[in-house]
Amino acid sequence: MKFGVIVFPGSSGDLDAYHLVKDILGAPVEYIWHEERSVQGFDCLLLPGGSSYGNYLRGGALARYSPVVSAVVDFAHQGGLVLGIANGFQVLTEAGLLPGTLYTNTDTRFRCHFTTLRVENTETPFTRNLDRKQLLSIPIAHDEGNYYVDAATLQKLEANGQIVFRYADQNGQTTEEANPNGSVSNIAGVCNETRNVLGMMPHPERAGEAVLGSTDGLTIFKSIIKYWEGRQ
Amino acid sequence: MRPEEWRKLGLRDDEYDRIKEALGREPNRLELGMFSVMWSEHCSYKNSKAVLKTFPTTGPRVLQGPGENAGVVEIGDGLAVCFKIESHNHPSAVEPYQGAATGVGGIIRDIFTMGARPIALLNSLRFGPLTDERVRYLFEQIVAGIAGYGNRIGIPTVGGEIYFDRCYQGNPLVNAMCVGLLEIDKLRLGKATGIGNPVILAGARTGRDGMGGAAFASVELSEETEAPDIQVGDPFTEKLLLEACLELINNGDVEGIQDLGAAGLTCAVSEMASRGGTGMDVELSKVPCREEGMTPYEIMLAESQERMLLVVTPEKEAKVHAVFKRWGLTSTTIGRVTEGGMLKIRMHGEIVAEIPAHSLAEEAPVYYPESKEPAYLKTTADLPLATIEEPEDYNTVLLELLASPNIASKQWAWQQFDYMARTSTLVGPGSDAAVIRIRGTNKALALTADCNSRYAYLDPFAGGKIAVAEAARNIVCSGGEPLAITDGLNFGSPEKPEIYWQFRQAVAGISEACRVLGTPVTGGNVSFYNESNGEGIYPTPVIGMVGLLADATKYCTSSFKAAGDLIVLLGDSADELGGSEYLALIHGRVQGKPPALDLAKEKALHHVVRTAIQQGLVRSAHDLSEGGLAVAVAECTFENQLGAVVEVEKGVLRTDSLLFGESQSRVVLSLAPDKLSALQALAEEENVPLHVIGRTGGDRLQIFIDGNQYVDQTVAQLRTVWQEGIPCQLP
Amino acid sequence: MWRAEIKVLLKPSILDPQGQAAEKTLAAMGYAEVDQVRVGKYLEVTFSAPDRAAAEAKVQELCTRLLVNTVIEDYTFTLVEVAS
Amino acid sequence: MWRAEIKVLLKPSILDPQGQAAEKTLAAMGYAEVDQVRVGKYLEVTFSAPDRAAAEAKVQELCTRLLVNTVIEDYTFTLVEVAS
Ligand SMILES: Nc1ncnc2c1ncn2[C@@H]1O[C@H](COP(=O)(O)OP(=O)(O)O)[C@@H](O)[C@H]1O
Ligand SMILES: [Mg+2]
Repeated sequence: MKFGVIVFPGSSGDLDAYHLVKDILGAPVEYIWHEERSVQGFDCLLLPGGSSYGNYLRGGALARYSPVVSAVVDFAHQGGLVLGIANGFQVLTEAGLLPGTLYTNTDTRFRCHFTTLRVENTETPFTRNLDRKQLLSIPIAHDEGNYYVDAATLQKLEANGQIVFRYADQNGQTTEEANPNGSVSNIAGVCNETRNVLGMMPHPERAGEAVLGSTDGLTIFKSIIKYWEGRQ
Repeated sequence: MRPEEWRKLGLRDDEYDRIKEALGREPNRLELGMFSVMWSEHCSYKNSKAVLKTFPTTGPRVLQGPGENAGVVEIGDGLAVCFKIESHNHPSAVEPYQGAATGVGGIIRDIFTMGARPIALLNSLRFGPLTDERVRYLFEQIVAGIAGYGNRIGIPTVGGEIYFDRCYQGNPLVNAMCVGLLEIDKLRLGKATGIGNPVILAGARTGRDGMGGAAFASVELSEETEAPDIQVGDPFTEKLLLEACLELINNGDVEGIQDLGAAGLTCAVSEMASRGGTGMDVELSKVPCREEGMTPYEIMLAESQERMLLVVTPEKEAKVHAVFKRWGLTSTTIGRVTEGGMLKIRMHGEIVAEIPAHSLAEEAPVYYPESKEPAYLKTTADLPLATIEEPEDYNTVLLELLASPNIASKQWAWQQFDYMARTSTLVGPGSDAAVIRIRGTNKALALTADCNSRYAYLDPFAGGKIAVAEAARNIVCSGGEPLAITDGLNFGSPEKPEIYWQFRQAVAGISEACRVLGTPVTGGNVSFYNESNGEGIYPTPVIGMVGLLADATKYCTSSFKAAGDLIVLLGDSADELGGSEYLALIHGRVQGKPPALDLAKEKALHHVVRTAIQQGLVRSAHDLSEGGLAVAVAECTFENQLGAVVEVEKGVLRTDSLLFGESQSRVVLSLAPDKLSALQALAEEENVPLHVIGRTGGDRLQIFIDGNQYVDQTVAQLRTVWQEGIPCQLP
Repeated sequence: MWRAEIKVLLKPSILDPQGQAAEKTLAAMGYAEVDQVRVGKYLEVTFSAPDRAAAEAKVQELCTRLLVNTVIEDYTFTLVEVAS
Repeated sequence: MWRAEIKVLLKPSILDPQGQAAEKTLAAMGYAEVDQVRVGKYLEVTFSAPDRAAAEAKVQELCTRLLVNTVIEDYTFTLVEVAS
């Protein structure tokens, strides 16, 4: 299967996502320039972390109107796999591919550190290699990662199993202290109803090598590949 | 012209005469303005040049020493590391967020100008006490500004240092350091060569911001100081500029390139032409401006950020513009390289300034300011130890030291920095030096920035020397081989003989340490006039050092790793409390002589520590600095919450010297007991004193001296106090 | 030409981290009389439109499509006619 | 109780990177009629003060001391009396 890493102006996480897929997973991957109008030939699109358009106005707002995003939206509607990481998650909510929105962390500051994620749903292409309630160690690096949805939508997300990751403590409890940014219901990652689009604030591409402190992020990418192979 | 005109611009009467001589006539207003910024202290180093010449600047690895935008040092595999530190003190005092942000932006440009990809940022910060409201504001905003720029451009901020002292109350220090990597054959210099070659200005539009910034940096701050229009950082544009320039350089499309920093276009055109032995003919109406009606004076002197000047061949001109366009950037051909060394600046064809490039860039006067040993040294030097009462309760003293913002964890700040970007950070903030792997090789870089300015105040020579040694010790404790330094020299007004004396002494101390430790100076920055309302800061010569790990897997961190390990102290302790954090915090005295430093011993220590790490003998290494032995051991227990029992003998020492003294050339190691004999053999060979002082384990830190317990605290308690030291002072 | 002056605030039901931070700092500075601070965005957009009604419609379009995050933000605006 | 509605913008001579980026995006979205976008802050502060004059002075104090970065920003405000 072939991965595509979208390159938005200003973003920097493209490099890290590309490195992980190519050098660690050894899977085919190419960069896709933001002005492209087609994403043909790709099987999974990665919207990377970083600061597209300097995160000006608000994270993801300006990138959402890059030409390539229309193609990403079509691709997603046709069932293509899309993973948005951090800023990429913001682009996906801005583009309406995922519910809710991300805004200023409750402490207003940028935070860079490891977090513990609890896997809430293993019935997605991104998490089928994982166990329900499994704990993952994956870092965050953001100042606008506070996930918000209204109560009605939250209920719908719960009912549909769209909540994929929650921030938790070492014991798997979704405590307030474990929530780094104030996200509603400790949500760290959500998928769409059809589960082919996942957005998450933590950076799995930064947790792909033991020397970087964790390989837990790799399992998400491995799930994608396994899912894909199963589908062929 | 009337004397007020040049004096207003900060030029001396004899400088004005020199200008007339260089031109063979009276300058016009624009020409005078150009001279005033280029001959300002900030750009010309006129007060420091002669002294800086005494630095050792060569070595087998040095590809580019001082004089270019940044230094370059070879690291094998066809690669080189490019790095530099720069101050942004005055802008940060006035507008802390933007001042710090543009400081980061400026130093990043210095690195990619050389054709290097920036891979890491560090910073060195100084503030007044956090009990002051304005200081808290400065601290929060400066940290946020550094984060705001570095994080957005996607370069990890991996290390630095932060100190608090009353002397920085009105004049905080913000020094930013950037480190980049390049393939040696891609090295580009800021030279204008090739007669007729187009000169291209790329990046942000030119606004009226930062007018006279160079001059502003060259005066003392006071209530009345009129700040130039503040520059706002635009990390998004800089990221595009960085990618576009590196693409061009890597494809060999650029002849010469230089960023626009202090003194804006004036500096870039004159330096590039001067270095290339050429001239330039520049048409200012072509410069894209942000505001209408900007005058030639404003266009030539504005310090708008995120701009680059490039010299390319005519064949490449169209391609270069196309690349900038693809990155969404404006670029314009504004002139040509000419023969004969003359800068001709035109507006709509008409010449508005005509100056020999060399005279602007290189012929600023060189001064040898008067220097005189400050009187205060007579009173500070003497520290009769008998007058210092030894504490009764060492537990309390240790807790107080750990809570002191100078020693307490800086996590509140560095957690705001994206130190993991580029997924190459093997050791981020929180240990001794940061370690960054170099993709595609087995190597890694160790990076640090250090200075103890209290030492520099009490003895500038020793302070400079110790700063280099401490930086090297941090590199070594991380497993690196010290390669070279960049220096950020922050001082008060050079017009005061006492301050100039401090400056000369510090440079001499740095030079001596660099010679012995084999770490040449490849560049740096001088920031004078760090005074507010007549009060100078402590001399603060910050050392940014780069080290190399030939094997990236053989790095080391400061924290204890396993229970039952032996704890070893390398180096000897003496009754040295002068300039210590203990003396200042507990006894309220900034006094005495800084601890003695024997560079030969220091070097031997480095050898032992580095070899021990390489041979896999030790599991942790941490140098002793502020707070001495007790603080260093406590710091080792925090990360893995692994306690220790330490047993030492006092000998002839005072108890407080033993626990909190800051004697140099000491390192705490932890190692599996079966590795001790190998370590002992190594230490013996190099004549480095080795003391087994305890064992790791448990959840407490206990320190016994001659069998009596002096410290007994849970690691959790010590750690909490250390972690809360800074946040608890913020609302 | 028109200039839209757009005030954007988080919806009342949504926690305002920046407002709270400002409140806390003001309290620490001794301003006991300050009850609440809310922090939002202020935007000025200058643009051409044939008449006021068209201008209003345009501002609404710009806000909902790009300038405002309508999931969590409310906005109000005023329109000023300006010389081009 | 008073509510101060405070509009904050970068001074005209100061670069507004956010405004510029928003402008470019709007242009790319096809809004050729948009000439300029400026991005600033909007604040609402509720506080008590004995009278309007005192309230005005207070707002000015809060703005210059904390809420507005007067080195690079300009502000204007209106005061509304509200029930406590
Ligand atoms: N401003 C800063 N930015 C990033 N890291 C910092 C900063 N200040 C301190 N640190 C990190 O905190 C750790 C301890 O700093 P410091 O006490 O200065 O160490 P040392 O005494 O070993 O030089 C180091 O890893 C350092 O890089
Ligand atoms: Mg250290």
